[in-house]
Amino acid sequence: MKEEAAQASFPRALSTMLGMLSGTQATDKEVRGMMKALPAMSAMMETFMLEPCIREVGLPFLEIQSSYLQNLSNAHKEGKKIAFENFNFPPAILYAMDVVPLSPEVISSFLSIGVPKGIFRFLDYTTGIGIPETMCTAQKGGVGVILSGLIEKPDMVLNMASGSCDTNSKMFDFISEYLHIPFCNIDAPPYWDEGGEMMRYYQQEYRKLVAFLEEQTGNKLDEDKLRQCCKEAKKQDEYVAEIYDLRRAVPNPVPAIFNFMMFGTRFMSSGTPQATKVMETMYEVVKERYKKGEGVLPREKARAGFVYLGHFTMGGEFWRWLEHNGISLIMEGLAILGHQHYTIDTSTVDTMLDSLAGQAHNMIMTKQIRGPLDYPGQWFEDIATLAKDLNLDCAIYLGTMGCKNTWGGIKVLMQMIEEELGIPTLIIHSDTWDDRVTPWPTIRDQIEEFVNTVVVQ
Amino acid sequence: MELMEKLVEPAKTLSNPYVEGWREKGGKVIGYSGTYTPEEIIYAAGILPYRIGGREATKVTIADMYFGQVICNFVKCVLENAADGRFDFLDGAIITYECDHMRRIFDAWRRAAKDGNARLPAFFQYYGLPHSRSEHATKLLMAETQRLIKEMEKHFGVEVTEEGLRNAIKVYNKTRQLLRKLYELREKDEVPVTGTEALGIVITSTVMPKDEYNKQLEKLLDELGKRKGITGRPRLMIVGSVNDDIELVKLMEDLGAVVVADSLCYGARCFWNLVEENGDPLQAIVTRYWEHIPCPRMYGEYSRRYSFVRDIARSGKVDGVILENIRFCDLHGMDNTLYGRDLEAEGIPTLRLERQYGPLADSGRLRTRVQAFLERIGG
Amino acid sequence: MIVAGCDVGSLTAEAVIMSDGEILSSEIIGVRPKPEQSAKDVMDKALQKAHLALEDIDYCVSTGYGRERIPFARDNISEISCHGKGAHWLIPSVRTVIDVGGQDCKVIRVDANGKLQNFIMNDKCAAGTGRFLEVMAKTLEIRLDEIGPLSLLARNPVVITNMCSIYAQTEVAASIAQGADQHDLAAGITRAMAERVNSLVVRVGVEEDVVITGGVAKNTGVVKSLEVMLRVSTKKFNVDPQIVGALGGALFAKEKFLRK
Amino acid sequence: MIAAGCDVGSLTTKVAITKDGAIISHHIVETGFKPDLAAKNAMDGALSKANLSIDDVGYCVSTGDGGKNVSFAGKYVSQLPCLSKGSYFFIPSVRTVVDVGGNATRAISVGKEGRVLSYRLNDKCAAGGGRFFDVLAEALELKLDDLGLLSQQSKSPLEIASQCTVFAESEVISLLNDGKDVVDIIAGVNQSIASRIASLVRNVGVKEDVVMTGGVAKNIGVIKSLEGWLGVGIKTVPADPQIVGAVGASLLAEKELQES
Repeated sequence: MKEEAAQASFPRALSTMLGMLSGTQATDKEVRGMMKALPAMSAMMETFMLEPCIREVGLPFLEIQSSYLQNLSNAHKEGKKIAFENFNFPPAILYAMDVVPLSPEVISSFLSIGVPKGIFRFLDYTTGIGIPETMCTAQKGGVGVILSGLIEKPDMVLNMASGSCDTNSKMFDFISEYLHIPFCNIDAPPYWDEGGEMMRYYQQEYRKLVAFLEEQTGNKLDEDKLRQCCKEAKKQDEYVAEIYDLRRAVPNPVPAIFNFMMFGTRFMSSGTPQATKVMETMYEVVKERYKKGEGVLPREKARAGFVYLGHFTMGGEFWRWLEHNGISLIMEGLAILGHQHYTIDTSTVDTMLDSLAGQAHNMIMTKQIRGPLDYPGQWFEDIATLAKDLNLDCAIYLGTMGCKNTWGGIKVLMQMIEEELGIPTLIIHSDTWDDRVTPWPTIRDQIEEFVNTVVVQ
Repeated sequence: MELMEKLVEPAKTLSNPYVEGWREKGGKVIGYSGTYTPEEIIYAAGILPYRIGGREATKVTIADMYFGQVICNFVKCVLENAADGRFDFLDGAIITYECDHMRRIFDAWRRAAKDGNARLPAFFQYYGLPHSRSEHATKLLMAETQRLIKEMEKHFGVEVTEEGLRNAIKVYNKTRQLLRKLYELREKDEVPVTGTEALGIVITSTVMPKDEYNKQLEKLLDELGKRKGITGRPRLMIVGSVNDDIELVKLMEDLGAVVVADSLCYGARCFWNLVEENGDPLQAIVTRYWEHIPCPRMYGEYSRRYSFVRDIARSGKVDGVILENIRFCDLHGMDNTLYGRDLEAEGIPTLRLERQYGPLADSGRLRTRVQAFLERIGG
Repeated sequence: MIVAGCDVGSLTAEAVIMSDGEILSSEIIGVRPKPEQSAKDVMDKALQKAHLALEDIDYCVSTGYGRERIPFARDNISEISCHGKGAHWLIPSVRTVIDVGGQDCKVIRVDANGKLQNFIMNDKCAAGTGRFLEVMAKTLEIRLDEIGPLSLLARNPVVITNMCSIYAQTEVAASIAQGADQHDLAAGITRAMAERVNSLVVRVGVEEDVVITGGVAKNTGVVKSLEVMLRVSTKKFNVDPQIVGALGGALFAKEKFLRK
Repeated sequence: MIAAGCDVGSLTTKVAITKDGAIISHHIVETGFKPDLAAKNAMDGALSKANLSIDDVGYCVSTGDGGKNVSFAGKYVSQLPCLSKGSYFFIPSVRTVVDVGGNATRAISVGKEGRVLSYRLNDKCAAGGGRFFDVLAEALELKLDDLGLLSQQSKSPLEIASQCTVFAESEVISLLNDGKDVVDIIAGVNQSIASRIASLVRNVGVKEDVVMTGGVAKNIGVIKSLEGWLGVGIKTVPADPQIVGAVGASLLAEKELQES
């Protein structure tokens, strides 16, 4: 099967491409040439390499992805353990303890963008082993890839945010039973607070994680390594904050795809120097664009807030289309929801663990969709803060049909946004990883209709 | 048996003569959402705990305003019942964070009330739960429960005393023991009670005053002792999503089966475990609810859930297990996949039944699947 | 001993009459408004063909979604068991039966004795049922049985993403509007159909030999792309694949008759 | 100043021609699978009714699912502004428009001069769209237009629980088999559709006057039960409810002419 081959060769093709590009400041011409030479990579290159301003960040970003996949394929040879873990968890602690992260959502997303027909086959594969089709595609795709043997099987399961989403957590619960591998549940408490009881609860849970990892790997937590990871994580947070500030500008100088690259980097490699490099380059590029007054083309006609997800199929069409149709992607939920309600304090092991726990406790989803919509620090409050601060002029929901938690609250949330913030809203029934639910062209038309009818008047 | 009717009829409607009688005497009623809400604390406050359900709803017009298409129809029906005024007799409601569907009722119901589409009980609380067991989880839950009690005391001007809690525990443990007896009868080779009746009796236990209920159930159990039992039918067990619709079980039994066991939250899971009667009563109550046969919303607990299912299946000498889940219920859907694998491995046939909750939609399709399953496990 | 099976589905009704392990006659008709009527009409035709009268039938088993309403049937058995039984009698090496009916799609696993082992049936929506093809044929303004042959001549099949039959129809209409080639459309449809069926098949697993029963078995296009997806080649019957359910009914009738 | 509006829907294509804010003619044709052709036919029909030639038309705005490639249209505008403008033209007191098209149902909140304030689209699933009625009419072998009046005969409407259009059809068929009264079935379907539409209208806010457009607005049964669900009266335009979008488009075309 064609797609099958494409998917299997994906990691190899990726590293080949990077091998050819790295170091050099590739020109448009070279990239185009490469897109012909390496058809398996053309979607990735079109998304992350073609636009010169994106390319600068795209290269280090793709290197992260490449080493993410490399680590996975080498892990067992090098006697390292692979941990099946959530996307909405910064893996710094895993790097500090020499554990290789494997997040199904990361795999799903890159295949969706990079491979024709994305993860459809793998979605069907999981249905085949009895996983309900109503489960979340974000995990089903990656799980399908793992169970069908394209990626090394994990040695343990870390469910780092039970409480943010049943569907997500249940997949982790399931995998540990299905593969008979050890399971560690790190529970996000039912409410969110800043440095209060709930935060303490999560910090206690986080200690469980460290103990579990030590037990599973036989490695002791190395203070210096941990400190290194924390320092990097801190720098990364600072760049994210800097970039956040620049989003206030009109036009917003942050290219749409940077949102994806920002959380992609965090989900894959938070705490590594590579990640810092991406964030730094990203900041430099955005600063330059800001100075030159560059934004979406031809002009910024809408400042859109995607309150949850973007759309990850069709070789990154989503971001390119917004970029060239005057719709500025001010926020993509995953990228900037939940600003830093924590600080990274590197003085002692305890302060470091508490800091990382704080970071995880404030990750997207983990933070704002764990409790009732209008409770402190929850979904509505976060959107409201951003909407005012970055003056959004519309709010759009894209999600997955598996996302019961957001589908349970989104209609009410949008009602609140319209009434209390006076911003028009649009809810689209689609699936970020599965075009068979609603094809991208339909989604695109709905966004266009919405923006032209009620946003620009 | 008119005693039987008395304990099954209330399961077919939302309100019932007992609730109405209670209210006529000026009694207050607090609705609660599921098996993680500690009923004893409500009972100890002199208030009638009432489990809110989805039966009677025949459409989901209002619910669709607030919930997306992928939300469990049971939850939608609960909200629709609120919108149609079928919960207007509630003085309060506690929405317990059991799953992502149920917890959002707390947002949707309040919103519906704001929009004038439903009446919100004057006392309306959210009861947050963690997802895995640990010392600090129990602490958190203790604090959350104490908060709930304070709110209740404040709002209703009542007092929840240690004595009250001890008494509540006695009454509730009594109910649990009686229901255990009922389930023991179902294990006999000659089953004196149908699954349809049994489900009715369990549902009724969640919607009527326990003291009265205990008296009646005790009498009924005596009568059942003399009743001629059913034999020669395939014995089924039902496992899975919430179900307060006795028609579903009737459909199975009309096809020639007899349902003799279950692991359901309107079933064994809601009464199986007793509360420790010694020691601090509140601590004992909280621990019981927290440690009871877990709903799939608890993570890392599959082995506990599975061994319960397997043991019940064995003691019930069942010929097959029906693994049902309401569409979009991932928690049960995923467990059912594992149950299917593990039960079949032990030679117990299973049927996956993903279904739409509500007035039995395309029951023809349901019947075909159940009949085929009976043919598979039968001759 | 003469036994009969009568299968009343949502689109067609079939009857099979057997004696001493031989098919005496079989008939297929389109359904009448009421199942009783469909059953009577199809049975009369089958009896006529076999020069028999209803009284000559020692035992009749009904199946299909109208099975509970057939007056002259002594017993009814689900179409799931019947398709398994019938297919296994025709081809004893059969282990997996894929039955695509009007509004149902069932995948049936049987053991070496043709006994039902496991099965799955579409429960949520009508994607992957005969209805899907019907809707599509109508959209293309061609006959149902033309889709298969047409699809085999396709160069680059149209991709149909939408799962819902109704939306898929709009999708197809759109590509027709864009002037897509009829063969490519037909191929796209048969592939989409196969994908939907496949998503059920994988849930119970495939064990060879595999057969397809029901009207769709006649659709070469669907069969071919399904074979590709499942990586197996399906066995073909020497009788009309639509009578397999009724045949199973007749076989059960025989067993039941002998048992009493 | 003569302008035209062309609304290419998934089922029908409508053209309306207006002169200085007054309708002078309109024409409706089946869309079929060649939208551009349907558009041309509809236009020709409307032109001949008004004894005009295409050159007399100063500007044409197209809208609707298939409206994006209409050769003679100056520009494409989404249905929302067209529907609200059109409704406002017929009923200036309109504040809410409910449009039930083939696949999509829209509830629009209308502001000053027929501007779109906000709107809601139906949940992702064809059930609830106008297509539901085609399927039903087909299953009952009735004309689409009869469904409304017939349903008014019903004393006790039945519950239609299926959430899939195609399954709903099989549910209807089995209800028929159970000898249920046709009018009760139709009334049941009208109610279940109306209740789905009601959720959508409530979402956008029920502000009077509420105007219903699109083919389903001819179904008095749906209108009556929708009025029941919403507790307000529902107005329909004093013209074929299907042409509202086209009229709106034509008025927007006149606006273009004024501005140019």
